[in-house]
Amino acid sequence: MSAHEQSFVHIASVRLLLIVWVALIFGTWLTVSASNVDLGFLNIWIGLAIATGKAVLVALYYMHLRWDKPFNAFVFLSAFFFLFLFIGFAMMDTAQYQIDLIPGYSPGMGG
Amino acid sequence: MTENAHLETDGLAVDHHFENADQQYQSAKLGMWVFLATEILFFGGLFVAYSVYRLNHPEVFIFGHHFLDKSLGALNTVILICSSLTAAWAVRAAQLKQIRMLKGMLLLTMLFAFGFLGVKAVEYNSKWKHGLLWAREYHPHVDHEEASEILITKEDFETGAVEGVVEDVTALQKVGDGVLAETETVLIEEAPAAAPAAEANRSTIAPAAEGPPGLATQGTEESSEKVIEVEPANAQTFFSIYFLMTGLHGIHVLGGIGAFMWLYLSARRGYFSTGHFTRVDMVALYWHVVDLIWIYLFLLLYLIE
Amino acid sequence: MTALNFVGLLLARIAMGPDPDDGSFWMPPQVSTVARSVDWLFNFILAISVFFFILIVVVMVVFVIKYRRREGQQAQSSPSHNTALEITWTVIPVIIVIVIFFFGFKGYLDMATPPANAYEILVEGQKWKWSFNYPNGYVDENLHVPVDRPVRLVMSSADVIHSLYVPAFRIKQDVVPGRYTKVWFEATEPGEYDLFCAEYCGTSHSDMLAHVIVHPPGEFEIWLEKASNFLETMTPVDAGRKLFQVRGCQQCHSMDGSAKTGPTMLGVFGRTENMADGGTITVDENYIRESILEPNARVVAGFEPVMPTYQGRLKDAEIMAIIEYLKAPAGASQEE
Amino acid sequence: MTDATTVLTGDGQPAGPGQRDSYLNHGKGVLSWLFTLDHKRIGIMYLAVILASFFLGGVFAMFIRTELLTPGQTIMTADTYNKMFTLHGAVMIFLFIIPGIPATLGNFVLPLMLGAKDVALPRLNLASFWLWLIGASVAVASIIIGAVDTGWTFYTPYSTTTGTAVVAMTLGAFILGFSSIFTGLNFIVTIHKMRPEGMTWFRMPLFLWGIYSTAIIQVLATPVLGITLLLLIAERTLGVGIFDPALGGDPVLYQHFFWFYSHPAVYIMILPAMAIMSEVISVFSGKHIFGYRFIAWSSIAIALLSFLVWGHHMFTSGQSSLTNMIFSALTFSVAIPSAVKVFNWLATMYKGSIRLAAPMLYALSFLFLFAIGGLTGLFLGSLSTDIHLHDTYFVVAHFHYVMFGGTVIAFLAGIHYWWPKIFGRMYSERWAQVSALLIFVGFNLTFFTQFVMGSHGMPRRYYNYLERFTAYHQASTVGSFILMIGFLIMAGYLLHSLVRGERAPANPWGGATLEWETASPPPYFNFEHEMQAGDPYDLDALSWDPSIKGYVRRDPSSVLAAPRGAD
Ligand code: HEA
Ligand code: HEA
Ligand code: HEC
Ligand code: CUA
Ligand SMILES: [Cu+2]
Repeated sequence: MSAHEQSFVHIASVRLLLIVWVALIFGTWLTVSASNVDLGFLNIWIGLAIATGKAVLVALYYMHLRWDKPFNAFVFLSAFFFLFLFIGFAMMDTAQYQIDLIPGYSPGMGG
Repeated sequence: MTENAHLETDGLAVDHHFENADQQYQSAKLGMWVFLATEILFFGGLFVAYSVYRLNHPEVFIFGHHFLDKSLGALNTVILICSSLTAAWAVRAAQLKQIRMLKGMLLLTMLFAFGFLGVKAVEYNSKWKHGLLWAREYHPHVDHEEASEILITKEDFETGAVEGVVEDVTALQKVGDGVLAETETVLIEEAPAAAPAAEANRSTIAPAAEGPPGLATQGTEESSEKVIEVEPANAQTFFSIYFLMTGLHGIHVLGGIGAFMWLYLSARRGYFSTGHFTRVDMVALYWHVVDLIWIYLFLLLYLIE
Repeated sequence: MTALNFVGLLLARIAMGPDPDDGSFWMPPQVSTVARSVDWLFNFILAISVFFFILIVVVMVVFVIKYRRREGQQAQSSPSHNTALEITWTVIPVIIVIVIFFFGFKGYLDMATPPANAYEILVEGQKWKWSFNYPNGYVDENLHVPVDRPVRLVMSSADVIHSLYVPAFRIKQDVVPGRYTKVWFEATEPGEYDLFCAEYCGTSHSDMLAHVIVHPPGEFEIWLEKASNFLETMTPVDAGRKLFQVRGCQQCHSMDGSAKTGPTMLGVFGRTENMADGGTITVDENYIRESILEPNARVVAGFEPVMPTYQGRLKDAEIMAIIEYLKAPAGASQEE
Repeated sequence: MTDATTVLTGDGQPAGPGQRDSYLNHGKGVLSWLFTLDHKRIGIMYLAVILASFFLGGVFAMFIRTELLTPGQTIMTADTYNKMFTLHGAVMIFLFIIPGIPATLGNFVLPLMLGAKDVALPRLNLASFWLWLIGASVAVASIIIGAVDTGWTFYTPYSTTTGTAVVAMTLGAFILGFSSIFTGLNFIVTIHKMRPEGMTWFRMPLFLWGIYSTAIIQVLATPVLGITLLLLIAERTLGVGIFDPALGGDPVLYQHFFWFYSHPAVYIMILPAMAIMSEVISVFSGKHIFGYRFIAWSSIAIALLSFLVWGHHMFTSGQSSLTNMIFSALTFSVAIPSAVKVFNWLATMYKGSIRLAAPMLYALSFLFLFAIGGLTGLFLGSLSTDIHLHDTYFVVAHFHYVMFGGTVIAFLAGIHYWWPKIFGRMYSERWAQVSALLIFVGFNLTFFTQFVMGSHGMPRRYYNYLERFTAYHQASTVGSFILMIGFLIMAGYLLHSLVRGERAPANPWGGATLEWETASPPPYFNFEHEMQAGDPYDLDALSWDPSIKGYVRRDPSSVLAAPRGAD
């Protein structure tokens, strides 16, 4: 925007990259093991929490968001905001009209 | 732990309409982030479809996911995480003008990407063989060429080796954790010891007294009773969603491979020796999003319980 | 300019003549219990709209006249914002729309909750025909209802989305394949009203019409009784003709020799047809029966296998009647 | 910048000897246009193809109106009619009005207003144009291979079962969607990164605020259209059963998907129109815009709120009652910022010095027509009345009032406003007024009648209609012919102006935004100087200079930063 502003770029150290990698692998192991324990409805939320933790790691470190302009992060997050809005309304509505549906209706499946 | 560096802007070619390299770099970067936001919403549509069907028909998802191979899914997750590491590393290399390192990392990333597709191909192939495809092509059946995997055959019924299973089940085959039957897709599962067999969505073909041979080892020792779960109505929806999500993701992986190829060729031509690294940065950002999406796909498709 | 527009409106009004359906300038007649509240809200919003519209246009015209650019004259100075004023004209519309929403919501609640004692009629939409199933199993192509009695329609579709719309009742509800949608009304005036399909459904969407016949007190039951007995009271040929019309056959099959979606039924009996699979068939009773129950088992060459099955939707006696009708010489099918 | 010798300018007119270098004659030949990275040329190419699309859509419209002259068959069969309104809707929406203002005027004017040399991502800009061309070709190809008869909404399961060329049309719309995304993305980046010295966010011309808000919607909503159409294509080709009930899918879910994009899309159409209004009304009233901040914020508010109301298209669809109520309530929230804008525009005229030149005539008709269109939205947003009005001609009238009376009229205002800047020529003011008047009268006759027949129960997408609606339909058809004559006159004088029009000064209207600081037509690199921005509505900084028949800045140095180095 203006010439006097210094160019500023972040370079991630190898150590950081590796630490994040280890954390991600650990996260994967954790999700898989968590899915093997039956915790009822909690399973999905725990799974989502771990997955989101992994996603945040990737975004912050591999994608440099931590050092980036906050506006870039804002752009990215707003996409999720609108997605949740969409998911939320769609789930609310479809759940409500379920009782109107003819169970298992699918005449085109041939059986 | 981190190094900050000031980019050398002198000597970098700047497009005519920009004032300096920083403005150019920041523009490209903002553009990329906006593009990634559109990617999230593009995939988002499928997540909406997933959420809606899963909320309203959990049984379809419980049933369907048994046919996916968790370990292959986990393997692919690990592969993608590794590729993310190498992609991030490639950015670092480009920033530091380490061209050899950059080329190596690009090659590795592509290798991982191909590995991912390879595993995917194995998985798709198994679905294909058993007709576990999206709705219109959904015709689950036992694959007789893989005779060794067939658990029960018609003879077992006739010889009385298996009792209590409905008659039109002529062969059972295990696919992942799911079990296919010749005429109906059924799932053999542990019945909770105390719970009555006929829970609402667990209509049973028949509680086999012993459980089919060969499956006994699957269960924990305590509960010996097996329930064969009948395929719920509209089970095809799971496979439609599975193929749509992984298919669209796979196309993105292919696109990523193309982009890395382009970077690699640019690197060979010496493009990155000038200090430009924007391209590597952008492609890596894209690649990380492809990884991010997979992290969720793995959870939502493979790890349902 | 505004003057010209009014002239335009006036001309349009003259061209239209008196209101053709006995309604008001804006609305068709009110024939259901909810119509009154819908129209009230419509007029309420209309009044608000007219008020703001006139306000805007008058202000605009006055400004244009008063502050018209004159030679060498500059704009006078005035503030370029005024927070109090701007907040005022933000808040006033907020209040107005809240009021509008409230009435719309209240009216909708009435429309969405049928009284418990409603008379229930099953409705099926199919391309491009309505069928109304009365509780005794009788099916008619028009909607007959008693006056002053809540009626609930439970609707489903055999193919694509349709929408049942009765302007005089101010009701509309889509009919969606794979689910049952419901709508209710209570008619307040005996008479005959239009029923439209309001969701686009293909070629004859605009001909997917029916009538709503609101019977005066006591007459509905009599009508239903008489109509239900048509298999007994009519000759098989006449009954077959009625079924052929009511059950949607004529949407696809003509009686004049022209091919529509399906082959013509003129002289179908005894005709030799080429089949899509290459064979031929001479149409007899059994083949007609099969065509009705399993239409896609054998498909006539040159046609798509789109005929819906009537398995479970036509009784045996009804199929017999249709067969009799199709066997009858052409003359029999011309007479009305 | 050297003086050019005799060259052919892009629009085919010979440039006189010694004529100044401009973007029009900067490069020669078709290829120098098709592969240009210059935002101005891209804007002009867009203008050409988008007006062509409008013409195509208009031709379909005239077929529709002619067919509806009588009940039953007038000139075509039912199947043809169904294709006509589908093509009319799809062409008008996807090819014409969505890219409409941003891609043409936005492309041309936005960098100029920023005092910049180009948009931030010129290659992407060109790519977006090419995507438009490809997408439009695929869509038009669908017309040739059998056309589409689903309505522009492509509702399932009709769209999955009909035998027409749905895949081609939706694929076309899918590609056009990406073109739209890239345009929006580009504008966001440009506005963020390329504002000149002195232009803070609240010193941006309101046109930029409007385009920026539009871009937000383009970027966040259009991907959902993409996936929706992709799923629809997959539904037809593979049978994935997400939307098709025959395979266990949910057709109402399709409608959620479709309207999640298509409602915000109607604000993609109207926000740029409002953006033009803010410029034109201020300049032709000779006044500083009133309530700058409210107008700016209301654009953003409309963009964000537009994502919360899509369900108001589905009140009768089988959507649940609770959802209906929530969406109805939210719908009204969008009306507020729109109202704010209307009042602010009116206040801008107060104590002004109003010139009734063509752009202002269109601006005034916009106020008139958009008020009607917007206010009728209130009838539709309110639940109990919408049940009656849904899918009738009342809705058809509503959306033509907002899309035609709003967007198209504002587009025309913008075209007339920037025409001298774009082509360096003036048009015939007298003919412009005649055509503006015909369009205004014809439009009202065509569509006001539709409100009345709609509320009387005339359903839309009807080939055939009951006898008693005949008079309304005939009045409407007559109106549409008047409308068409208005447009033909416009096409005539605009084409004439390209060849014979009087040379335009740099600033014919007295606008204070930066695009008026450079020559008409602008030189290749837009400005001779680096620019700096002041108050974009400080019209008093300009004075009329009769010798050049244009306005000049009293103190030119107020907008000039450093002189530009050689590029
Ligand atoms: C440019 C496009 C555009 C715009 C700007 C709008 C603006 C609005 N629209 Fe419209 N609409 C469409 C294009 C547009 N619409 C289209 C294409 C369809 C049909 C699609 C199809 O089915 O094919 C449609 C359909 C449509 C429906 C669905 C109807 C149905 O199918 O049943 C609804 C329902 O709520 C609706 C509401 C509104 C509202 C509340 C606004 C508001 O934004 C209006 C706000 C403006 C004002 C309110 C006027 C200005 C303010 C004043 C004059 C001050 C006074 C105001 C108050 C006191 C509140 N629209
Ligand atoms: C931008 C959007 C837009 C525009 C401008 C128009 C313009 C017009 N529309 Fe539009 N219409 C839609 C969008 C639009 N429409 C949509 C989305 C639908 C719904 C479709 C569906 O149901 O799926 C619809 C449906 C629709 C119907 C309802 C059909 C039905 O439901 O059965 C009707 C009927 O009268 C109609 C008529 C017209 C007419 C007469 C015009 C006229 O105003 C057209 C006038 C234009 C011309 C005559 C062209 C003239 C141009 C030139 C001569 C060249 C100009 C050159 C320069 C300026 C240089 N339209
Ligand atoms: C949606 C359109 C449609 C409807 C409704 C429909 N049909 Fe058909 N019909 C067809 C088509 C198409 C064919 C030819 C293809 C085939 O044989 O399946 C056909 C074939 C037939 C045939 C065989 C004709 C011959 O020439 O061999 C008979 C008999 C028939 N229909 C009777 C009926 C009757 C009786 C009804 C109503 C109860 C009916 N159809 C409703 C579309 C329809
Ligand atoms: Cu049925 Cu339209
Ligand atoms: Cu809307």
